[in-house]
Amino acid sequence: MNKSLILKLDNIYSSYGNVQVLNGVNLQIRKGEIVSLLGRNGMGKSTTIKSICGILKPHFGRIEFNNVKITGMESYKIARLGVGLVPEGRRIFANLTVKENLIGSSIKGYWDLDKIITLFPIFEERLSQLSSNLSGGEQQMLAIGRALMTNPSLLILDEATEGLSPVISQKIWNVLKKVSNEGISILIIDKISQELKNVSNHSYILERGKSVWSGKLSEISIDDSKLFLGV
Amino acid sequence: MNKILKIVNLKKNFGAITASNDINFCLETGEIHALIGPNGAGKSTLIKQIMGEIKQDSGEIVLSGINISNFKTEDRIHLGFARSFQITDVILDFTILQNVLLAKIGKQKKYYNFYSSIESSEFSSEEIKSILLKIDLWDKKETPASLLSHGERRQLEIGIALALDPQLILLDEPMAGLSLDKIEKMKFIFNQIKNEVPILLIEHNMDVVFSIANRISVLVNGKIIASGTSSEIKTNLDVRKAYLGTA
Amino acid sequence: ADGHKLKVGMITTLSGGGSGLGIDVRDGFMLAVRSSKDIEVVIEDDQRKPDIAVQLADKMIQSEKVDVLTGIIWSNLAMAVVPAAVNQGKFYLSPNAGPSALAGKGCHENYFNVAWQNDNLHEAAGGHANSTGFKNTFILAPNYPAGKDALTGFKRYFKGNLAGEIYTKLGQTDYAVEIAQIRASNADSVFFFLPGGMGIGFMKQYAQSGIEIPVVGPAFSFDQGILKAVGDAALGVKNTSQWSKDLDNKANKKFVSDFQNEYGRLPSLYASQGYDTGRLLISAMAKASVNDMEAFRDALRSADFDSTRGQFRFSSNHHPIQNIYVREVIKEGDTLTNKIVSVGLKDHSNAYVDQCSM
Amino acid sequence: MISEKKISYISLIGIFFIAIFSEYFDEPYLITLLSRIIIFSIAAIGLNLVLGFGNLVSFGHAAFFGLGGYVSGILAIHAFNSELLISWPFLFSGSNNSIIIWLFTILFCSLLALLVGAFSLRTSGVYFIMITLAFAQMLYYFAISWPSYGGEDGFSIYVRSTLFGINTMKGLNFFFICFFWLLIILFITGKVVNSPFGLALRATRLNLTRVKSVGINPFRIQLMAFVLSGAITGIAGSLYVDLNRFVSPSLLSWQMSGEFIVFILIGGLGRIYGPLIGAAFFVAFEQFFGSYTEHWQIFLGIIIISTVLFAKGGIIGFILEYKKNE
Amino acid sequence: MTAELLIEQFLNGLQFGFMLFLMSAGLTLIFGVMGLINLAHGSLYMIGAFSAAATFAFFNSFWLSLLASFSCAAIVGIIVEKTIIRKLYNRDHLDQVLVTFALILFFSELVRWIFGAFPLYLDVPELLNGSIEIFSGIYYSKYRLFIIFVGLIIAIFLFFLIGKTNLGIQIRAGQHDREMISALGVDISKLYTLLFGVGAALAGLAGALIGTIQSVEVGMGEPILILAFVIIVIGGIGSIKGAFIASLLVGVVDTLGRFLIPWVLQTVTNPSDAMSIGSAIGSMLIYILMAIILILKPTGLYGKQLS
Ligand SMILES: Nc1ncnc2c1ncn2[C@@H]1O[C@H](COP(=O)(O)OP(=O)(O)OP(=O)(O)O)[C@@H](O)[C@H]1O
Ligand SMILES: Nc1ncnc2c1ncn2[C@@H]1O[C@H](COP(=O)(O)OP(=O)(O)OP(=O)(O)O)[C@@H](O)[C@H]1O
Ligand SMILES: [Mg+2]
Ligand SMILES: [Mg+2]
Repeated sequence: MNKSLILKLDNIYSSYGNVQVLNGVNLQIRKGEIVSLLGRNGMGKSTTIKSICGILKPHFGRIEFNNVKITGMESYKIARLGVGLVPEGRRIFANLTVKENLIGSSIKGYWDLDKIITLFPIFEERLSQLSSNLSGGEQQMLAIGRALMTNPSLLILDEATEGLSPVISQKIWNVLKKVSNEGISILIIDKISQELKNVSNHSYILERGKSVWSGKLSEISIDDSKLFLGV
Repeated sequence: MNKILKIVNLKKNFGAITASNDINFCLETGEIHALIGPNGAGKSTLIKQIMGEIKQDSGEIVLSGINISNFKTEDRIHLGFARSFQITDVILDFTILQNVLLAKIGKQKKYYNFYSSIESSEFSSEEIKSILLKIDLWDKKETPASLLSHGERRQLEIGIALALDPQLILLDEPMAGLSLDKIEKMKFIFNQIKNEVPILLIEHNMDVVFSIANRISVLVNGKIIASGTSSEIKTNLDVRKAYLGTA
Repeated sequence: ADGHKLKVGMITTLSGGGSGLGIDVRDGFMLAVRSSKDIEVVIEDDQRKPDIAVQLADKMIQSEKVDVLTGIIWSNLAMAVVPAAVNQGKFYLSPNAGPSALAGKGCHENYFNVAWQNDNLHEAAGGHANSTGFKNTFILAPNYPAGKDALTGFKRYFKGNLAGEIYTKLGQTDYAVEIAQIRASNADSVFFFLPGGMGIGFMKQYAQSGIEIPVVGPAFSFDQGILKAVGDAALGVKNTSQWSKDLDNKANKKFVSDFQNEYGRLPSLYASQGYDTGRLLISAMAKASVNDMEAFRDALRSADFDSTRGQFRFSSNHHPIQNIYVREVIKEGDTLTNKIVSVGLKDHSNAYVDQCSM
Repeated sequence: MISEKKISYISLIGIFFIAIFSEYFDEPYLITLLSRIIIFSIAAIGLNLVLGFGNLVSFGHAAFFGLGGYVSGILAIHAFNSELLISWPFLFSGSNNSIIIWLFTILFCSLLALLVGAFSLRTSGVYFIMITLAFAQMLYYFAISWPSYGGEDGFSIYVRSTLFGINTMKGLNFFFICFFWLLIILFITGKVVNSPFGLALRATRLNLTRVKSVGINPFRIQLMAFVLSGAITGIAGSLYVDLNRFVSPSLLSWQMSGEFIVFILIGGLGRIYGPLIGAAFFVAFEQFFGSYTEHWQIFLGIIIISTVLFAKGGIIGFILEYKKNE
Repeated sequence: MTAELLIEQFLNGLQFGFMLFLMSAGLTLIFGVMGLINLAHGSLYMIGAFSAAATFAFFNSFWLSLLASFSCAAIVGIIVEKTIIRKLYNRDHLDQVLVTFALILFFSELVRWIFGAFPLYLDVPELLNGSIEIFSGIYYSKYRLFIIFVGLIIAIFLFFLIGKTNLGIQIRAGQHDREMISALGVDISKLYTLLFGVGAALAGLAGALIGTIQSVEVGMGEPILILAFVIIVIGGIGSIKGAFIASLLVGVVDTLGRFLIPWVLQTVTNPSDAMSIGSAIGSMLIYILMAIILILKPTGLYGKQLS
């Protein structure tokens, strides 16, 4: 594999005030790859994402996006470089309608309102509904749609299929595969599952804020799996 | 078996959206009853109606023979309902202990007590200790909820529900976002609890549902289309089409 | 002066809304006493809050041990301070507020008002309305005690009909409604008492409305400090005052020129009152020591000083007996100012003399 | 290490001894100021109960302060003039007995708080801020334009009310009465805040849905806190009127409500002694800078802004933080 | 009372409503849309009026002073936002109340320091002086018609800005979750600075326009501050339409109330008492109105109830 490097995390340390959470995270994503980030609860996966997106500023280490150093950059600038985020807990804008959520931060490109509606037909009749009234799963779809509408070159999903029914999850996996075939890179956090194993090209495991394992998920040893993932 | 909770002909519309379409359903002692269905089928809405957080358009909710259809949430909780939220909702500025204490205070109607100190022994009783041990958070009892990880907050939600000393528990996707080790732990907790209090479980994680549910009902577009044991549901074609997909 | 020392506590409004009045009273007073080495003045800002004023009075009396208090601008603050102060054996000389309660039943031998009883200027306006021949007048004032006193004062002397009587909201600044009512009322004249910003707004809007009915008011809305802000809308308006810049007497000429030299602006009504208060005090000190309360009181009562208003003496309830003039707003070059056109009420006292048991 | 408790006790004892010394050095005005500080802090402690612990930003607490003042003033002036206050169902011409005055104050302020609270608590957030303001403004305008008790002029009550034959006109004695009230109120709020009720109240501030889902009716909790708060602030109003021997609508003005909030925030939000420290600072600042420049409010503005931006926990928070880093 | 007078008073009410809208327009942006409680709105209003008066004294041109009013207010607004306000977005309402309360103290004293304690002069330009007859017998001041016109323009401008552009969506999103909207590529700080500047400019403009027929003095901003909040809250926070309708409603209710209540009371008591009781009720009227509306609709007329 000689595709160009899109994202590179080099020995990242981050903390919330006095609470040290990341103690050396390393991670790389190439163009068009789907990379998954795994680990038990509280190991620092979401914190890693926040550090990439500039929501949290790492106090040590270096992050490069398309060979540009983005450590310490303001989060909106990072987003404008082409990083799209589906955050943990959805964080939809509850005071806006479904449509406003989708178009508010959109950037012209492949994904537009029509394509999102084709992907999630449920939104068709709810464009003007207040998004806080959506069901849990619908909100997750909205968060995914919102990120896609920014037409990113790197899509990050934190708890990608949380709260989604099996049918919809399958749909999401298919979309992700398609998207990555078009050359968009994906970083995904999700509970370990067969689909995840199938789609991800490469995986990293975090343990207490440190990268402790990386490789192809289907090749993980039973011991490592027990040790790091609890199964 | 004893039918604790009975739902009769429940209906609810949000404008053009039908969230509950003539739902009939019951929860029996000693069981974990799973409620599954596509996103937006009306599962959370059903729980909200059972709790009295939103009012049904028509139909009845009956608890142990008492028609509680028009009761306020508060009264239902005192009758023995407890629930967890689909999106974790603990009090972040409170410690684990305070979160659980609050539930105890609510249940025992101690909230008009102006004079005793919450630190006094009356409130940090053995009972609370046993709950915290059950949910595996006793060691962290003085930790503010804001410093807990996602999984621990979910555990805390269960603890709060238990502190309400409930007759039945309604759990809205308690496993969402939990890692597999935590899921195993939760499954263990649920199996322990169910003998004392039956559980209505909403969950999209089919592995969990099929392994611990005694009965499963499937809700699609506000209507229950099937009800039965794991094996019956797994093989039901309608359910496969509407919900499970090819999995 | 013959060496009688005396300490004055001045409580007045120096910050916040309405501080212009306090500043003028202070400046006028200080101008009068600046040459006297025997007077020590302590000045405090009441922020136009009655509770602060009360506490400052306590401070002046208890800690500063002043002999005489003065300075308060507003009736409600005076009501808060004066009774307590005079009951504790201090003299109070009012340079501005003259609420009826302190002129009638609540009068006190140690309380002297050097400005006017609150009703005076309004009474004169009523008298002026009669002599001009107004028959049907529309009157308005804000809905608070001073506003009611104003309309009562006007009605006491006005003999014609009332085309309408309106109490507006205190602090109101838009008068479209009232102006429409005036227009619809067939009034032949308007009398208003709207102090401060209220009056500025009213006059501008009235001028805008194109109504030609003549307006009369007390001097407060047409005085030096405020005229500039009203602008040409005030030109020609008749207003009543016990003082005017162009009063032709020696004391006044000296006052006007001294004030201009000292502060670089034209003096206002309030400045003249502050100045007269200072002059009264100095005249009394020349006659008696403040430690001899009886003698000092008599000295004050005799009002043996050259007032900027010419004739000045106290009635039995210690309020001025003086001429109230009718002035007209004119332009001197580019500056708006007032000129006396007639005497509204001659040697005017006040309506509460009989109620005072002094 | 200095703890919040220590700061609190030091400030209490400090105030007490300054008062004693002022008497000794014949500085009666200082005693008046101290009484004023205490009264303001009682008012703000009342507000802090709902604002600091229940996150109910009442912008209308001057209503209770003012009502307390008017109730006391009206009782006292009728007693002073021996005029009948009511003639039915029994004859009553006011009273200048402090105990009776306080009882009436508590009664009326609680009732008003019950009324205002019952309506206002239907709303939340900014709407709550505004509706409490609305009620206070109604009272304010009513007081200004209602002629019976002086309208905007207010009225004097000439002498302080009496308590067990103590000479209340003497500054130090009156200070002791205020100080005693402060101790009572501090004790009560300290108890309440740490009680189950207090926990429930704090919870309503943080997460309403959660509170409801454990069977607590937040409305009732908040209403009770609001009534208690109103009564406490009312007592402060009553004492304030006694201090000044004067009642006026300015007690009811929105600036007054604003100042209470300022005391709380300067001292430290949600801390039992916060209002005391805040009020002390405010009054001291006003006296000190006020005697230097008419424009002291500019500096007050700057100080407040800096406190909020850089000392998040108010003065107490700042001291604690500072000591910790030392 | 004649029907004409009643109609005229009703029109006066509407006109007063437009004036109220003008006063509250800036606050609608800053408070309604950005969610920042800005008590210093009145100070910006005052700054606008004083800059206008100062400019007028210098150049004697009304139009130039209007220009000065909103540019000065905008500049002050932007400076204040960049140095102080932006630290408050993540704080709770209380901190915002306190800091902006402090800003009132600061600006009032500062302006008094610079301009002195006496009111300043600002007057209607020749072009808009006097009144015209709009119906037979009903005269209307040209200047007031001008205020209505400006009010309408601003209403339309705000409605489009907030309701119809992505900018509006982004700002409202930022009010809900700043971190998130920023992670989606929106420079929310800059937007907020901009918006605060526009809000300040509108406040300043209103100060000059209304100060022209009222009075330009220190403290002129305080009464309008509360009024503006009342209007936004009645209309429902975040809704431009709500603020607009609430302005007209308050304008009409206040005007007619002040006019009709004493008149009605005259039938039961003597005119003087009727007048004084009536105006007592009249001055409480808008607060009564607000309390009633909030009791019936706890989030105002057009406010959204978030679950
Ligand atoms: N805002 C915060 N302040 C302080 N500590 C935090 C904060 N957010 C997270 N933490 C702590 O940081 C650690 C890592 O949290 P993070 O959210 O990154 O975990 P995670 O791997 O995403 O877990 P999960 O699977 O539960 O989402 C946890 O121990 C958590 O308690
Ligand atoms: N207040 C409301 N107003 C309008 N529509 C609503 C409201 N609440 C819920 N809905 C709609 O009702 C439907 C049922 O919602 P509900 O939350 O019960 O779904 P759910 O079965 O829990 O779905 P999920 O598995 O995604 O959580 C959804 O389509 C939702 O958009
Ligand atoms: Mg996470
Ligand atoms: Mg749901």
